[in-house]
Amino acid sequence: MTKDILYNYTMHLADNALILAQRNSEWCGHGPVLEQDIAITNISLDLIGQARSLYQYAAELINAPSPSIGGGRGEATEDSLAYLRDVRQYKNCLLVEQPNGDWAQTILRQFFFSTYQYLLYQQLQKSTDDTLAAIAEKSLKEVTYHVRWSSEWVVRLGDGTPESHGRLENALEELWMYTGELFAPATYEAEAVTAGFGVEVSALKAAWEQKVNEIFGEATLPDAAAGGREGIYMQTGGKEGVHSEQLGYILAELQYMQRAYPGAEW
Amino acid sequence: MTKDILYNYTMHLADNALILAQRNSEWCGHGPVLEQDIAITNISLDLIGQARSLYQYAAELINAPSPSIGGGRGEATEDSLAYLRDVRQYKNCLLVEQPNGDWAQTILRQFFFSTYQYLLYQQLQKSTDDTLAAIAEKSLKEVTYHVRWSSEWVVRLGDGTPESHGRLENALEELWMYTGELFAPATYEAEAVTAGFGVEVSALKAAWEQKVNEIFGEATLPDAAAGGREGIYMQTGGKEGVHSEQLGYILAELQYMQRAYPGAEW
Amino acid sequence: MSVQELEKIFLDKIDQEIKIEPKDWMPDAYRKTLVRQISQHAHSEIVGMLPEGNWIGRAPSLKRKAILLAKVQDEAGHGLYLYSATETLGTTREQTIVDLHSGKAKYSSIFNYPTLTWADIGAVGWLVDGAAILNQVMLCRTSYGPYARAMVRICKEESFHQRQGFDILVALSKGTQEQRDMCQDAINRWWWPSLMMFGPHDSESTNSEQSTKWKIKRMSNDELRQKFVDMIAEQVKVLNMTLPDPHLKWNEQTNHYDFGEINWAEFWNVVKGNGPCNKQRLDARRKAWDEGAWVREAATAYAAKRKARAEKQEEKQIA
Amino acid sequence: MSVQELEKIFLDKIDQEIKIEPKDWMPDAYRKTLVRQISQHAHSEIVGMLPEGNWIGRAPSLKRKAILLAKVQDEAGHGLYLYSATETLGTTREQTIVDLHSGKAKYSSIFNYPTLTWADIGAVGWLVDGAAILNQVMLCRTSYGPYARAMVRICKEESFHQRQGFDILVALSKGTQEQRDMCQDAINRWWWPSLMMFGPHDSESTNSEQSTKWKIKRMSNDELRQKFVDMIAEQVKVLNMTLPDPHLKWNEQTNHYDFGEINWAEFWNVVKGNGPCNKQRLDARRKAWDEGAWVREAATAYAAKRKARAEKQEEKQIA
Repeated sequence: MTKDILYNYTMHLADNALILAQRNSEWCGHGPVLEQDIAITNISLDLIGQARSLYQYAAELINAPSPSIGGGRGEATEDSLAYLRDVRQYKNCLLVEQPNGDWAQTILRQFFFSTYQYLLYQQLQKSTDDTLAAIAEKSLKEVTYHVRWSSEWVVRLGDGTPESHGRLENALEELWMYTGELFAPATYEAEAVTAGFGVEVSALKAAWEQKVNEIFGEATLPDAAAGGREGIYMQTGGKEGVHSEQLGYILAELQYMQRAYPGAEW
Repeated sequence: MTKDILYNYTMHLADNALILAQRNSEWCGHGPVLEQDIAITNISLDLIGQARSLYQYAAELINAPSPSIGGGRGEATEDSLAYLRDVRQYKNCLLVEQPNGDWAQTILRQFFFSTYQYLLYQQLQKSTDDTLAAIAEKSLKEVTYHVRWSSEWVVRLGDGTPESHGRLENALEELWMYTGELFAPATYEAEAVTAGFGVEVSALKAAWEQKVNEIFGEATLPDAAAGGREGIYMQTGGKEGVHSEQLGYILAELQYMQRAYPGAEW
Repeated sequence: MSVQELEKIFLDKIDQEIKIEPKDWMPDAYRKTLVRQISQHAHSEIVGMLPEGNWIGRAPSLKRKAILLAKVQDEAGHGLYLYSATETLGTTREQTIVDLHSGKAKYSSIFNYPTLTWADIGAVGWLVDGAAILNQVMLCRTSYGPYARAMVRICKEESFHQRQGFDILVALSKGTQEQRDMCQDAINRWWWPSLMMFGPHDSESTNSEQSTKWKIKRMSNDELRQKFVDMIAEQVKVLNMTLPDPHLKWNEQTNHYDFGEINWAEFWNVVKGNGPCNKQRLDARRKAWDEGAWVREAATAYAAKRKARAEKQEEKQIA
Repeated sequence: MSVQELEKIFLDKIDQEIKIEPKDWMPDAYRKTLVRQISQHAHSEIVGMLPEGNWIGRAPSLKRKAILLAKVQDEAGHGLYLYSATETLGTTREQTIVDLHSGKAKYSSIFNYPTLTWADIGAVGWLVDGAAILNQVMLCRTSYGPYARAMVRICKEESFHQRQGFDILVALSKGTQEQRDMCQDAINRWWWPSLMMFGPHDSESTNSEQSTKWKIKRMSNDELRQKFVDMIAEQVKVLNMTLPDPHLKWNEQTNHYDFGEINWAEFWNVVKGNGPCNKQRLDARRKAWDEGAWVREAATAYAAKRKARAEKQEEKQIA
C-alpha cells in the first residue's frame, strides 16, 4: 500500500520533469538568441536527468516482488514507464503540458514551475524516503539555477519594452489558471504526507506567492493574483490523469519509436 | 513480379490519397468560413474513400498466396497498410505531405494535385487491371469536383484582394518545386506502364500545365513556370520513400492508436 | 391592427399548432428568446466540432476516421441550418458569431470538457448526442417554423450519430482489457456533464415557463433528463459497463430510474467560463475566424469584381 | 612601415608557425578568406542543429534523448566560439547572421538533406561528424590564432559526438531486422553526401591554393577525403554493414581504399540551393531570428535601463 503511494508519488514527480523537458526541447535550434537556445536546452537536460532518476526508482519499486502495482509489460524500466503509458496514466500537472507559445510564455511557465519545484525539493530533501531525498538534494542545485535564470528573464521582459511587457501579460493570462493545481494535493500526495515521505504542497503556496510577487514587482507587473486575476478559477486534474487535450499530441511524438518498434533496444 | 509492381503502384496511389486527406482534415473545425470548412472536409472524405478502396485492393494482393511481397504482420488489411508502415515505406509524393500553411497554400496544393489526379484517373479508367480501372472511374466524379472547387478558389484568391493575391504567390513559391515529381515516374510507375496497367505520368504533363496556366490566367497570375520560376529545381524522392521531414510527424499522429494498442479491434 | 389584436392572432396560432413564420408578427420577447436559443444551439454545433475534431487525426482505423470526419462535417451543416434560422429572425450570421466570440452568446457547456481518449469519441456520440436528441426531437414540434424544420433535418442525422457513438463503445466493450477500461473511464467522465446538458431543475430554470407557454419548449428540463436516464440506464447494460452513480436504481413505483443529485456547483462554474476548455474553445474559434478574415475579404472582393464585369458586359450588349 | 614590410613580417610568422593574432597586421585577402571560412563554419554548426533537432522529440529512449539534446546544444556552443572568432576579425555576429539569412553566406551542404529515421541520427554522427573532424583536426593548426584555439575546443567535443553516433548504429546493427535495415538505409543515403563534404577535387578547388600557402588549410580536399574513406571503410565492418559503392576496394599498392566517383552534379546542385531542405533550413533560421527580434530588443532595452539607473545611483552617491 505504501509502495503504491510511493510509486504514484514518484511517477508524478517524474512526469512533471519529463513533460516540461519535452516542451522546452522544442526550442532547441529555434531560440531567439544563441545563448538562450543553450540555456533552455540546458534546463531541458537537467529535467530529463531528474526524470530518469525518478523513473529508475519507480521501476525498481515496480520490479521488486510485490503484487499490488502491476507493471503489465514485463520488467519495468525508465523507458517503459516514459514511453508505454497513455494520457490517462500520466500524472504531470497541467502547467507543464501547456504549449510553448512565445518566449514570454515559455519563460513564465518555467518561472512558475521552477519556483514551485525549488520549494518542493527543499522539503523533499528531508523526506524519510532516502532515494527521493537524495534525488531532491542533487536536483536542487540545478533548480536553483532554473529559478534564477527564469526570474531574470521575467524581469527583463516585464521591464523591457512595451511589447515584451504586453507579451508577458498575455502569458500570465494563459498560465495563471494552471498554478493552483501545484498546491492542491492529489490523492497520492495527501497519502504520501500521511505516510511520512511526501511534502505538503499546500504549505508551499505562501512562499511561492511571495517569490512570484517579488519578481513581478521587479518586472513592473502587478501581483500575480491581482490585476483582474483575483478570482480566476484554478484548473486541476492533470495530477490525477485528467489532462488538457495537449498531452495526447505530446505523447504521440514522444513515444512514436517505442510504440512503432515494440521490444527493440536502442 | 507483376504483382509486386501492381502492389507498389496501388500503394503509391493509396498513400497519396491518405496523406492529403489527413492534411486536409486538419482544417475540420478551423476553416475560414463554415461552407468551406464543409467543402475541404468533403474532399478529405472523398480521398479517404479512395485510399480505403486502394488499400483494400493492395491487401488482397498481399494476402493472396504468393511469396514475393511479404506482408510480415499476419493478414494485411487496409488498416495494417495505413497504420503500420513507417516513413521509408510510404510512397506518396512530396506535394501532398507539405504543411497546410494558410488557406492559399492548402488551395493551391489541392488544385495542383487534383488537376494531376484528374488526368491520371482519366487514363487509369482504361487500365488493363479491372480493379484499378473501376476505382479510377468511381473516383473521377469526385475529383472533377475537387478540380472545379480548387480552381474557383485559385481564381478567387488570385483576383481577389492584393493580400490574397500575395498569399497565393507565396504559396506558389512554397509548392512549385514539388510539382515536377508528379510527372517523373518512379520505378514501379515505369514498370507498371511496361506491364500494361499503369499510366505514363510524364505524358500528363502538358495537359496539366495547360490547365494550370488557364486557371492562373483567370487568377491574374503569370504562368506557373514563368515569373522567375522557369529554372526552379524540382524535388523528387517521395514516391520512392525519400520524404521531407514532415511525414514523420504526420505518421506519429495518424498511427498513434494502432501503434499504442497493437492488435486491438476498433 | 393594434398590438393587442396582433398578439391575439399570434397566440391563437400557437394554440392551434400553426407554425409562426418569419413574416408573421410576433412579440419582441418571443423573437429575442428564439434568437438567443437558436444561436446558442448553432454555436453549440460549431464549438462542438472541436472536441471531436481533436480525434480525427488519430482515429484508430480508416473507417472510424471517415465516420468521424463525416460526423463533424454534419455538425458544421447543422450550424449552417441554424444560423439560417436566426437570419429569418433578422440577426445576421456575422453578428451572431461576433456575439459568440465576445462571450455574450453561450454554447452548450458540455463542449468545455476535453476529449482525452478515443473512447471519449464514443461517449460523446452516445451520451452527448443522446441528450441532445431528446431535446431536438421535442424541438421538431417547436412553434417557430424555420426552427422546427431545421430540427427535423438535424434529428435524422443526430440519431445516426448517436448509434455511431454507441457502436464505438460496443467495439471497445468487446475488446481488450485496456479498451474496456478506456470505455468505462470515458463513461465515468461524461455521464454527469451529459446530465447537466438538460439545464437546471425546473424549479431553478428562469426561461422555461414563458418558453413553454409559447410552445418553444414542450417538455421541461427534468422531464427530458428523466427520459435520458431511463434510456441510458438500459443501454449501458448492453455494454456491460456501469454508470458512475451509486443512487441509480429502478423505481417500481414511478416506473423510472432514480438517480443521484447533480453537482450544480460544477455546472454553474463551467457556465461561468471556468470549465477545463472554455478558453481553448473560444480561442480556437476566434483564431479560425480572425485568420480567415482575408479569405472572406478576397471572396467578397472577387464577387464584386465579377458582378461589376457582368454588368459592364450587359451594358455593352444593350448599347 | 610599408605594406611590403608588413607583409613580410606576416609571412615570416606563417613560416615559423607563429599564430596570427587579431591585432596583427594581415593582408585583406587573408582576413576576407578567414571571415568567409569561419562564418561558414559557424553557420554550419547552427544550421546543423536542425536536422538533428528534428529527432529530439522522438528519440527512442530517455538516454538517447539526453545525449542528442546535449549534442545539439554543443553545436550551438561551437557556433558561439566561431562567431566570436569572426568578431575578432571585425565582423559582428549580427552581420554574419544577416549574410546567412540573405543567402550570401553558405553553410555545409550536408545539412540540406533530411533526417528521415532515427538511424539517420547515428549516420550523421558517425559520417558527418566524422568527416567534419578530419577537417577540424587539421584546423587546430591553422595559422589564425583565435580560429585554431576555437578548433581545439571543438575537436574534443566532436570526436565524442562521432563515437555517440557510431554507438547508435552499433545498437541498431545488433537489433531486429527492422533496425538493421534502418541502419543500412541511413548509411546508403548519407555516404555520398558525406564524401562531398570535403569539397571539389583539388584540381577544381578555387580557394585551396592560397589557403594552403597561408596555412589556413594544411591538407587538400582529396587528401582529407581519402583519409575519411580509409577510416570509414574499416569501421563499417564493425557494423556488419556495407558502403553503397561497388568500386570500394582496398588497394595494396597505394595502401588506401579506392572508391567510386562522386556525383558532382548533385553536389553543385545542392550548393546552388536545390537540395531537398535548403529552403526549409533557411526558413527555419529566419523564422527563429525574426520571431526572436522582440526578445532581443527587450533584453537590450532592459540592459540600457539598468545601466541608466546604476549611473544615476552613482551620481547620487558622489553628490
